Amino acid sequence: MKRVLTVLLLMMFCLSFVVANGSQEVAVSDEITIVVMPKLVGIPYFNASETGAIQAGKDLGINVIYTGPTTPDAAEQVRMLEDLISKGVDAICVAPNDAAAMTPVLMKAKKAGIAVLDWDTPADASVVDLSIHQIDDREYGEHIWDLLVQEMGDTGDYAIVTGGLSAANLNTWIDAGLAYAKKQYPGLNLVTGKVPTDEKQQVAYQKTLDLIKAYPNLKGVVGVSTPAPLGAAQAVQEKGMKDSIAVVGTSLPTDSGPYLADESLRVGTLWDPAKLGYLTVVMAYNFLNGEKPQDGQEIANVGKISVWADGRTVIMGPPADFTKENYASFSF
Amino acid sequence: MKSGVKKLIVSKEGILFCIFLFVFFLMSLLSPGRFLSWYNLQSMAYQLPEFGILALSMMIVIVTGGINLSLTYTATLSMIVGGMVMANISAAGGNGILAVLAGIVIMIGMASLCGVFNGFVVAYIGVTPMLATLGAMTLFEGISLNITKGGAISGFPFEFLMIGSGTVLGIPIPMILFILIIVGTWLFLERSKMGMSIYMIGCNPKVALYSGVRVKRIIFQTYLIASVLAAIAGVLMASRYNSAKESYGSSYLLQAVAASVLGGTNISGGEGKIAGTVIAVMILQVISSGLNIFGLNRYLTNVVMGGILIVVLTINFLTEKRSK
Amino acid sequence: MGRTLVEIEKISKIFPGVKALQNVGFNINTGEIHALIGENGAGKSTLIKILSGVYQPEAGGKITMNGKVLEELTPLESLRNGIVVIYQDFSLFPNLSVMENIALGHSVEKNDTLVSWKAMEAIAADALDQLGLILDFHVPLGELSVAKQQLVAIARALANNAKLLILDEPTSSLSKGEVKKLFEIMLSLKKRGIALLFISHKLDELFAVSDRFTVLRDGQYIGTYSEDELDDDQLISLMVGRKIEYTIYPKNKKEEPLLEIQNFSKKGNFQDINFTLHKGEILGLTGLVGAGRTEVAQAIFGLNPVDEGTMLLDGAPLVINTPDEAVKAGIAYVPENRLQEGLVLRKSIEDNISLSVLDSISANNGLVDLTLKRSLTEKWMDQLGIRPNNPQMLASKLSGGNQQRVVISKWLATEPRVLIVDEPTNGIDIGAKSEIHQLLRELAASGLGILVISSELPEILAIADRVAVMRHGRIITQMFCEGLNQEDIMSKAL
Amino acid sequence: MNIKSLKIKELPILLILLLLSLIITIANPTFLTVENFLDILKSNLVLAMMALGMLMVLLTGGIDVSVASIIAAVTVITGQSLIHFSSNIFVTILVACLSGTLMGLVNGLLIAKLKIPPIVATLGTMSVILGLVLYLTNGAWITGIPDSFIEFGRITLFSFELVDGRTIGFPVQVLFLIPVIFLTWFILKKTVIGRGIYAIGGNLESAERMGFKADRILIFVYSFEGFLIGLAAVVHTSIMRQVDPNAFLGFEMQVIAAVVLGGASVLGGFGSVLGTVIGVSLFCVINNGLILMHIPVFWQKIVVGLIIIGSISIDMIQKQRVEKNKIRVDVE
Repeated sequence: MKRVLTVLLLMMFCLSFVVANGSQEVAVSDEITIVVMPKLVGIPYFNASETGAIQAGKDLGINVIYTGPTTPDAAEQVRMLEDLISKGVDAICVAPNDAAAMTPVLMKAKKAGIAVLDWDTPADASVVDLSIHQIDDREYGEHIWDLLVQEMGDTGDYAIVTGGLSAANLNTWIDAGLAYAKKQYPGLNLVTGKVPTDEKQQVAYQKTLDLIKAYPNLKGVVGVSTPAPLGAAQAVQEKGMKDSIAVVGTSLPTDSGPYLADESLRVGTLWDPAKLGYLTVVMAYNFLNGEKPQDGQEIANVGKISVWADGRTVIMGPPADFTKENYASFSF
Repeated sequence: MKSGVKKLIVSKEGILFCIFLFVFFLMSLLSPGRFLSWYNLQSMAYQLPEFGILALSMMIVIVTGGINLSLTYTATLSMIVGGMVMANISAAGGNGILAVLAGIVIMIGMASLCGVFNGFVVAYIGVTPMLATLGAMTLFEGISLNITKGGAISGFPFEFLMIGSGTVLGIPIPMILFILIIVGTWLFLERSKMGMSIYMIGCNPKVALYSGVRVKRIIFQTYLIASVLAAIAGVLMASRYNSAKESYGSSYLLQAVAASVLGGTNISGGEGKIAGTVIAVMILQVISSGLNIFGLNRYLTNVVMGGILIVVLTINFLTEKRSK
Repeated sequence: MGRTLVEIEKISKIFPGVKALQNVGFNINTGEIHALIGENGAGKSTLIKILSGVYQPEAGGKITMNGKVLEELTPLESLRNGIVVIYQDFSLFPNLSVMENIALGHSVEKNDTLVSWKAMEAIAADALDQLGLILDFHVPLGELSVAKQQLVAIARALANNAKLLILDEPTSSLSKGEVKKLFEIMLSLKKRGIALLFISHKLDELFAVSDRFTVLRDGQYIGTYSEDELDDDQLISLMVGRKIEYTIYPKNKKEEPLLEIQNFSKKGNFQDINFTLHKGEILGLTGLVGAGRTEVAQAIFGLNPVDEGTMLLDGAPLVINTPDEAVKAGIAYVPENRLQEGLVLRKSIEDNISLSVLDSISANNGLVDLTLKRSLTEKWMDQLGIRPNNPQMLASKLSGGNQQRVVISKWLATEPRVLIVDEPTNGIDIGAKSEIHQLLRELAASGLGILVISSELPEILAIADRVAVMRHGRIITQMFCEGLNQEDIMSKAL
Repeated sequence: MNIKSLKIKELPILLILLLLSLIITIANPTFLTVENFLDILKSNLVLAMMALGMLMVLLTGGIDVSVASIIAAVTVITGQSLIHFSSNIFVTILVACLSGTLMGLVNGLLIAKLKIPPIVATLGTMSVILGLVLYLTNGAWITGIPDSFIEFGRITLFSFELVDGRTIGFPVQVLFLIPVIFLTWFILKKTVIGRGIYAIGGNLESAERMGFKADRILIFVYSFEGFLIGLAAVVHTSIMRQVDPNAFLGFEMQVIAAVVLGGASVLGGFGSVLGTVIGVSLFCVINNGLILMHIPVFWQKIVVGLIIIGSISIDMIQKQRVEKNKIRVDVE
């Protein structure tokens, strides 16, 4: 029996710090609670959106819970959503790791009377009340390829380094870009399929080194996912080939500063994730208050949004392009 | 009678169960009214089985003295292959129930192939389990990616979704399946002749061989059975997520090892009880859901789980030391 | 006789529930071979572990060496003081080279930071020289035969410049010739002034070399006697409190063939093995260690399939490639290494006994009938007198004799036709040995054919009806045991 | 004699390495250039250094799955120290090695003193350390590493000019790897504690009887591994020039796989520095060859999996054949 007591005491000790740590986050009741769930927590992109979402919560005087899995695993995301439904919240905004996987749990949420939104990456359109897009996926993909052509010219070999082979939104942009290039830039030659880099700069660096050697005529590299362009730029920089190989991609301006500065990364293009987080919370809040988004509506701290004809797909606006000249003026 | 109760309480499983009760109680206090709601209990009952079955699958392999790092990719590869067939039949306008049956049979068949592969490399070629399954993990992931090209397989018939979300008499079907599997694996491991051989092989394969036990065959079969269990977890996942993808459940892999060990399974083989693993799975579930509802930072939840693993094993060490 | 080297005073050791040693005290002199004897459980191992610093004695005990009190002895301190133990399991490293196995302890003992491979080579060469052994230094130890590994262990002790050399059953896996060689070495060490503490169950060996005997019984010190004070019988009665010797069982000529081995050959193992085991017969298989006895036994049992040759059981040809086929055919094998090959130490008596018969105690659905498992266990525990009478007891907690009974029970439960026992009484105390002998004889009387592999010739002569002698992988001769003596066999084996 | 037995042990894996290199060279002669060699070297320095630490752990019969978490923590500490404390390279090395060693020490204590099985203890510390790192950093990249440190990381040794006018040379970080290889070799081969590592991996009880203090050796091994991880963290930071706390997710499996490919046994006692170096090379060459050989992206993982299983199986079958044909009795 004594042993059991020891065990209990130890557990008590172990968990008491948890209580101490978490107590400041206890939800205030009777207040609107909006959950914003990224694909995963702990990466710069979703950190930035967290600050936006939390700021919006403060501005609107509502409770925003920003939480997500520690790995981009759809299973973990579903489990967490189920728990949050149990917790009883008013709206769930999710950036799904996998759209189809979310459908059952989002249906459950709806059944429980919770407003369901997706953001960053679309979920199953039939279950969401609103869909917040940073951008139109097709346009974005085409934009990236336009930038590529602007930097390397419209003929020659190029390669794609991507975050992961099964990341849905990255694949959407790449597919859109490839389809566009086929029509618009027939002179472009993709040397090999998109190369996965595990969402790591180190791997992107290594793979780009290999690509440069495997395809000596390489003139351009498209980096999709935030660490990928940096790794590619680093490889090109170190090989002293920044003049012959153009790297463009979707990176955050602050992290890519050093590479933009010497033009080993020619152009980065992305939206401000903080604004996206902010907009998501505002849209959820408005929706809960019965307000529908309007095309051309001006959202404080975000700007003008556009809304599709379906009345529920919200587009934040065009991405910002960063170059050597202007990157320092961005704060994300 | 009294000493029997006492024995039960101080057994490894007894201590674990006390920890479970304590954690459960604590979580109820942390989020009053929320954690202990009917909805949350039911929601946990939906979540628990897929992980629980994977943990049991991992456990029986660990008892043989092995480990299966390809566990989650076995589950996802089989759900992708089976899911494809199911979606195709369904898209062609085939009978839903028939499609589901065909899909499940193929999932189990595919997992069996994975099990045969692992079992052959481990038992007959004699490669250390950790390495064989490490290689298999990469291989299965590669095959999955090759099939899906990075996308998800979806479009399952409605009947299939019922497996993961339906209830019978108010009890979620996954839970019923889990209970059946607990009973099944318990009978298999702790009551059957093969299970008893597995324990002995886990302790000392040489003695088992010298006693006329067909060691290679039993190890081979264990990997096969463990893979079939993984496929069942795969069925649940595919059904609950309405789709199949190679990365589903990847976070369950090391958690399954942790649950087995937390449940008292000896990582070097030969010891471990089904009850222990099941309680450990319940503890991890309650902590995960409880802290999530409570609103603790997800990373601190990981810290707590890692801490509990170390603390419980330290307690085991101290009590064992004292009893010696 | 030399001066006093080690004084052991009032040494006690208490484990939870057991007084392993009580107030033991005696002296060991330089230049003597001092035999430490007693039955298993008498406290010999505990005493060795205290001398080597593995255990700490209870307060009040004292060990003095060369007039210096050794306090809070650790294994390292003990080594530094020149106390070297050669354990029964050799304590060697299969992954390290012969050279390192011999010489590494030197560096540890000196608390060196760096190892000098040159110095190690010299040390190893010197030690092997003293033993008159020629071995390749650089071969990993694991690739050597068991007999050679033992010699390496002895070489290591020599390399450690032992002042007190403790030999725990050093001869248990050596052949007569090798034992003779060991004794020569022991005597030469003695001449150099080294004290030797020699532990063995084999009384003839003890009398061959020992100067004095210290007897322990049930953890208590019985006395120390010089060699001329005692004879075998007196020593035994001191050890066990009663008089025991090997019973010589009457020899029978059996006619009905049970297992016939014809032209068994396997490259690098044995060549042209032919013999017949009859029903109700005990056939002894002897020879030097490394003559190929175990290899033949394992070939019959399917652990070491032959290149060519046939086997007949009851006149019908039998092909066996795996142990489970052997078990099905009614062949059972009690291996030499009980602890590593015979028993699952972490599991209970019940689990061990039922391991070989899981098929027959389980229903068609594959589930084990636990009542049957228990009753089967109890039946055999009862028949073989396994103590303590608790089926749940872990095998690791049993004495050597009882462990061996569990292994035999495991096989008897399969109702075998042929029983192969490899060194059946290795490391078992005298009382238990006789009981095992009796058991084997009773089994033979019930119609089993038993093949007994043993290096201990008195054992073969006591229980076997016939004996086959092996040398260098071949059977040299087969003899009827009636009227044989040890020299008759030895002359063939060498 | 000594050399002969050494050769036999590492020969099969060396042959596989050579064979694979030959195949890749035939497919793409670029493989066999100095430039490619230097690229492979630079991008795998961290793997190699961590593998040497892991080798020691495996030799004792242990395993460490927390290495990726530890290096993540150390890179974060290193990054912070560079920015806020001192950009001096020696101070940085000291800080990194100290923090790495400390974390290794914790593993060592759990394993040696509390007798927790290594895989379990390190599984625990893995989630604790990584959880704390990501909780505290929120996954944000650390940028703004001082220029002096970045410049240090760019130094090349024995530089020479290529035909196309670019200059390449040995990366300065090699100066870390070479001493580490030598040090590990020296410890394992020439010191008593090194032989003790082999001894406790071969037979723990005997090692203790011989006078080795297994506790201390285990603590040393895990601490030393932490120390090497500290150095690896400095190397990593100097190459990548910013710190991504998520950069090492899943890296532990690569480290273990590389060491084991080099012939180390996960059961302890067997393995060598030479073998590990060959194993790491094999691992790098496989990865390098994937793109150089133009293997389609979706086949790459399959190829890697098959090569790993294939080479370990060949090794195993070889060992079993030797065992089977071992002469047990000198038959006359």
